[in-house]
Amino acid sequence: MIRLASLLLLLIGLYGVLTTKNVIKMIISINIMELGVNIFIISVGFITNGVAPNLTEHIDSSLSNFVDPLPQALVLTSIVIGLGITSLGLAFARKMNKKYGTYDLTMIGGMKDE
Amino acid sequence: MTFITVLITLLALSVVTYLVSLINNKLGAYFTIVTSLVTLLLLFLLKNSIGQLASISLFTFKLTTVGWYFSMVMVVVYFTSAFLNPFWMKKMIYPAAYNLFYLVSLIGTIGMFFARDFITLFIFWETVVWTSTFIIQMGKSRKSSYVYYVVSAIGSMVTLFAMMLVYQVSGTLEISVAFNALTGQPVLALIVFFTFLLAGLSKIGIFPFHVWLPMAHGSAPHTFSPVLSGGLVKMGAFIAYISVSAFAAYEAFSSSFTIMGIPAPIYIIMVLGAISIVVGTVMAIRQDDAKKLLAYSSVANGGYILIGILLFDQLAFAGGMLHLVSHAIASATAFITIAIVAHRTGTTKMSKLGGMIHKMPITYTVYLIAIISMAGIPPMGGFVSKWLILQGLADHGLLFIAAAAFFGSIGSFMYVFRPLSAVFLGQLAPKHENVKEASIMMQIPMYLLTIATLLIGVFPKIILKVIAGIQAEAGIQEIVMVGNTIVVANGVLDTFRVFVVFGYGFLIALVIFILRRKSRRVTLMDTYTSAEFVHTPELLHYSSNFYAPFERLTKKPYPVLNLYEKVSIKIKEIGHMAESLFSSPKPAVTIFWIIIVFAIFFLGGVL
Amino acid sequence: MNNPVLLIIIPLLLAFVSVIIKKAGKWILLLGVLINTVLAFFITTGETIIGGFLPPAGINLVVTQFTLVGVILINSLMLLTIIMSIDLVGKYSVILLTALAGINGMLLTGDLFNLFIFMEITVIAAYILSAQAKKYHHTITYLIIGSVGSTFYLLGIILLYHLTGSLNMADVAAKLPLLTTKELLVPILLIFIGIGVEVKLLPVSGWVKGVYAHANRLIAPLFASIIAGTALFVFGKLFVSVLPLSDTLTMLILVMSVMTFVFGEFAAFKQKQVKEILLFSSIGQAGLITALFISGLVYAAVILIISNVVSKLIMFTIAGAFTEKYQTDNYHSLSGVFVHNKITGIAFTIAALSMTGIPLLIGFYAKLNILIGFFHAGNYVLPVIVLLMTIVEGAYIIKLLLALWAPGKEGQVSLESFAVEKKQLLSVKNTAICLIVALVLIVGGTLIDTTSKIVTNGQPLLGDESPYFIISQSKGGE
Amino acid sequence: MTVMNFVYGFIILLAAFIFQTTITGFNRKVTARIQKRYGPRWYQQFLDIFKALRKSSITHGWIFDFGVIMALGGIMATVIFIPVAGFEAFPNMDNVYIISYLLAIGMLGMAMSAAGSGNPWASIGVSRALTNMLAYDIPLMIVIFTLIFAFDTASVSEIAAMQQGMGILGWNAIRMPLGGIVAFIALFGMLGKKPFDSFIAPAEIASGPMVEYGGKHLGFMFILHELMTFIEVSLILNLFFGGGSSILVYAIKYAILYTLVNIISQVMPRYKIDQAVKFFYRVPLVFAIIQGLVVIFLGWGVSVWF
Repeated sequence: MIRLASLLLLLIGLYGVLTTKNVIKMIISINIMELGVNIFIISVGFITNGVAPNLTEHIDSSLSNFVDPLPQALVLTSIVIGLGITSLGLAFARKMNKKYGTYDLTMIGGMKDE
Repeated sequence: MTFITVLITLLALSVVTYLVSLINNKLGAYFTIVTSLVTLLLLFLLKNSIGQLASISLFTFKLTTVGWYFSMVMVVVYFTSAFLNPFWMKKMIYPAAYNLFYLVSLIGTIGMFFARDFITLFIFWETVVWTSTFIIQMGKSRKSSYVYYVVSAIGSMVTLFAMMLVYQVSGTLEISVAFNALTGQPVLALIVFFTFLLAGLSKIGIFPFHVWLPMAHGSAPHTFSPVLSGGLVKMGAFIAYISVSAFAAYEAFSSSFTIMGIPAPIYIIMVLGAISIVVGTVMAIRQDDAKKLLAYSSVANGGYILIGILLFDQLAFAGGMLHLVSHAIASATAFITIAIVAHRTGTTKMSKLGGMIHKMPITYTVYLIAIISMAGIPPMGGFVSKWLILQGLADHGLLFIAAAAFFGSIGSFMYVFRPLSAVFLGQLAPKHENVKEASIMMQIPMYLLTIATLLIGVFPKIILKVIAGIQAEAGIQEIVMVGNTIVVANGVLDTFRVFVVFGYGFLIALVIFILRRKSRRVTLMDTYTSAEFVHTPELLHYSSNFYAPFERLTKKPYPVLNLYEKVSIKIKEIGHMAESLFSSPKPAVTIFWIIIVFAIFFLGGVL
Repeated sequence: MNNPVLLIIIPLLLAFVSVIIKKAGKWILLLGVLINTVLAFFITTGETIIGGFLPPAGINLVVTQFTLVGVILINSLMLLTIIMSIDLVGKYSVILLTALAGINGMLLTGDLFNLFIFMEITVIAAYILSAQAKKYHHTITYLIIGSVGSTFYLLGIILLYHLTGSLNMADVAAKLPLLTTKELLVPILLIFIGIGVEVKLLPVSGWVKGVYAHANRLIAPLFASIIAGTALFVFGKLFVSVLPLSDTLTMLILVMSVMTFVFGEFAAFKQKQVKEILLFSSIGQAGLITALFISGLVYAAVILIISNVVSKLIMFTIAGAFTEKYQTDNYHSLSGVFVHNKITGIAFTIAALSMTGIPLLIGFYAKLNILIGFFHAGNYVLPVIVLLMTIVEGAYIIKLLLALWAPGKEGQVSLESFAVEKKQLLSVKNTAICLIVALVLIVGGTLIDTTSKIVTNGQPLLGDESPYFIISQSKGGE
Repeated sequence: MTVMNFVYGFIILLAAFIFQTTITGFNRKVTARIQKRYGPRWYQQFLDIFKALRKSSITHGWIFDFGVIMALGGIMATVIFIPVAGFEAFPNMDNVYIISYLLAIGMLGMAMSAAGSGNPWASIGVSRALTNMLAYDIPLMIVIFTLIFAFDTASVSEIAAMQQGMGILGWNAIRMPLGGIVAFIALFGMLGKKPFDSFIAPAEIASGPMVEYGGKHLGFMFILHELMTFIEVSLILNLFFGGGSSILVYAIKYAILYTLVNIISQVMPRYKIDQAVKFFYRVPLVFAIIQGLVVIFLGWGVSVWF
């Protein structure tokens, strides 16, 4: 079920990128897409009524079924990377706006862009 | 005296020439003369070490008589036209590079003729291509060297495909051995035959590929045109020779249906040769620029050589090989004389010249002897080779190819006479009043080449003996020579006797002429103009559109160059379509393509 | 001393140092690149574990002969680019060092997710570098397409992890053949598109023209030879030794790369600007290289990458110099520019001729191996396409060279006076470097045996057994 | 190649000159008769030539003289090679190609001196003469090629010998009718007789190449014209009309052939030069090719029919 939700989010993100002309909206839709993928990563490691995978001295590791810790580690990095790209994109969008006065990519195509 | 030492000395000398010409161009040009002379002597010494194998790093060589024959022709042409280099140093933008490329292309040709395996052959072939491309660019037009490179690239790429195909099938790269693996598959043999021959056809300038020849020869630097049309065209003949001897086309296609005893694929190539004779002749008659005219005559004579070599029998093959030599010398001489006229007057346009004989009589006589041989008129070498080719064609009964050959030889009277009368004879324009005769340096190559033409014409035995050696090496019946007469199935030719009788006739006419009263010298302008008072020599000189009636008959023939331009425009359209489709400023387009690719591949994978 | 992880750590360390000492950024960058190149020559093939966990859980750096060639090549090219355009570095030293770390990481890593991270590092550095030309809308386009691509790639790895339970390349490669092709289709497809964006396969690389066409003398070679070269090496490693491709998928990818090759060359044929010709030609060559990898001809692909990467380095540097000195790179308005700077012209010409495959240059050796490889694999259609495209490539390269070397209108003998006004294209140092690199192309092309010994030193690359051309073969019966 | 050959050569030369000039003389009377007048004495042609040779003339430079001498020298050499009724000055040197191409030396010499004279009429005449040669020579050469293929020999005397002995049926003109027709028409072109004489058109281009000649140059041109006529008519005679078994028969056949050509040409108009080329490249060329294909592929006409 979560996987369907994440797939849907991915498609919404893609749709967003395809249809908007405004750069800010594009970056937002990429965020949605990345969100979808992150949720999917989490869902890969999920086991119904599993236990959080932190070893403490009084829990016997062989008995309880731990949720798979690896995707959770991966998702952390992926979120950080998503953050990095979004901030970079917004910075460039602001500079573009300052230079060309618009957020609309198609408008810039025709201007003095030799 | 191994072949490798010859190559290395030539390479060393060309580097020295480059360094010298960096310091002083003229001196460098003289060095090119010395280097080509040294090569000529060294090659001549290789005469008795035929059959010797040699190899160095990537390249392997084998000294064959046919290789020796071709490279001797090439070096003679290079040596004689090198004499013009010093006078063109000032006219070129990169003289030092010109000297270097001049000699490197010579190395390229020699290496190619002695190559033993495909890779050596291809490497030396391409060296000649790119060096001559950079030389032609120093001439009048960049477009012509661009077209030259593209047509040669088409030829050499297709031949590379054939070579690699044969390498894959036979497992060895050696030319003489590799083709034997094709005897089994007739279809493969057909593909390899046509693809392998393509580079040769594009170099000789056979019909569909002759497009570059008038452009490149017409606009190359005047001192390189003799080499281009006298020498480099012969490389294509070598490829034709390989395709007939090493490839043994006659055995490979013995099963396919034959026309008049000639296997169909070979006949098709010969028809192409015949078409290029007719096209070359018709176009040559129409030209106004002397160099373009001579270039088209090289197309026509290239057709003769190809037909001769492809017939690969006793007569026509010997005719083809001899025509190779006589055309090389005749067209080199013609180009040299036109270059000298251009050097003195600055133009090769026939309508702007006239009456050069009064100022340059020596150049005139040399040009006269050259065109007598080029047109195939008896006492000269051109006649002997055309005679052999025609006899060979008569033996096989190839009517249509013979008709084209006749058209070519009669048509050659017309187009060789046009420069003679438009450039040298007729009225001398006042602006050419102070034109001087060619300097001594320029006269040396003219004398050498004229003597060579005469020798080949009157005593063809010298050359035919070597050709007989080639025929023996290639395993076909040799040409038979009794004393100085060529004995052939349906006729006999003794050019020395023809020469003597011509001398005898000339003597009788001279005696009659001298006995009669002395005639009064009159200026050129004092002519019968049927009551028309003309005082400006230029107007009284008949040189522009010389064969107007014939040109009206062959109105604008379809320029084959359009074909190449249509293809290049088509490529540009596809390129533009690809660029606008895929790379556009909006990211949405690319993402759209990502989804499309994903969808197609997904469906492809699932089905 | 020969631990490959140093190649990644040292540039990162120096990046932080150069953040602190702002003004000495240039020299730190130079130092970092120098150390990296020296180290690259010392690392040996093998595996190094990082972070203590044994694979498949932990990540490791795998150095095969294939990666060794990649690392040495890319690091030395990075050194050359930096030396040649040290004056343009300015405040980019931090980003260039991180990019260097990212590139070495991509080449060396043996873990799929680790590859994703290093790819992200490199790509982000590339976004920032591409903004140098102040054409922000192109940078944003690149950013959006790049991030969509990397998201696809991430999804692909996760699916692989979901199916095989591991992210280590060697482990995944072992487990994948057991699964049915139906299951594998989606993850492999996602990874292919993710990598395809970076490798510049045509439908998915709309960003290339905008970014490459405005890059200056430092950034252009960086993109065209270093980042492109790395992407190709990564593509080779993934699609030859890790991901098994079903027949239909191979056919489809082959079609796509050949389409890229053909359209890239045709588009290059149409262009009038030097840089656009070169960028479309590099797209075309990328298509050919992917086609070679897909049909398993790794040796031919590596030689072609070397030839391409080296000649693009020279040509893009000089093309960058064109815009720098003459403010335009339309070759009609640059006619006769090499009249004034002959040596630069010679270097440019050698690089260009090597790309068209003129003999005795490494480009010709690459073409020879391509033909032998395809014929050996029984594929007769692709050699025809390759040769036809060589003709097209030769055509536009010669048209470019003729315009640059011989000024003057048609029908006029070209004279120095027709050439564009006299300007020094490259500093003496740069011209010398360009010439030396060009001579490497010649030496690499003539001494074929030494080249093949250096590249393969015996073992076949990534298990590619197909024959390649060595001198002894050409001796024939002797 | 003994001295005797040269003496025989000189004899043939003289005989040819005298014989042909007398026939031209007779034909001037025949032409006159056609034009309803009596015409000059039969030896008028000799008188004209010797009068011209006695007169002094002008010269336009060394090439003007050298060209004329080379022309006559070339034509004389060709005449020496012509086999007359089996008698040859130089044995087996009578190859068809040698004769037809040696003829070109004469043409080239004349063209050179004409162009050298500096008069545009002369150059126009030469350009028309060469175009005319291109016109008539292609069909003729194709038919001669067929002959060579059929009889496996290119020597004129052998071909002539093969046609004798069966009377009129042996003639090639009968065995290969189309070839005979083409040869006869081509003879008009070769001789420059009426329909194809645009290159020496007196009114139009002041008799073309001959415009600047006077005195001994004109005399040379007359001798040249006579000898060329002899070569061309005897070539066609030997190849297609059986050539004489004895000199007398040869002379009679020669005279009949030449007079026939002369009579027909008197009533002809004059073709423009490109019309001449078009004419020759339509019917005669098709005839020649058909004849060639018939002989090569079907082999008819090689052996006598009945």
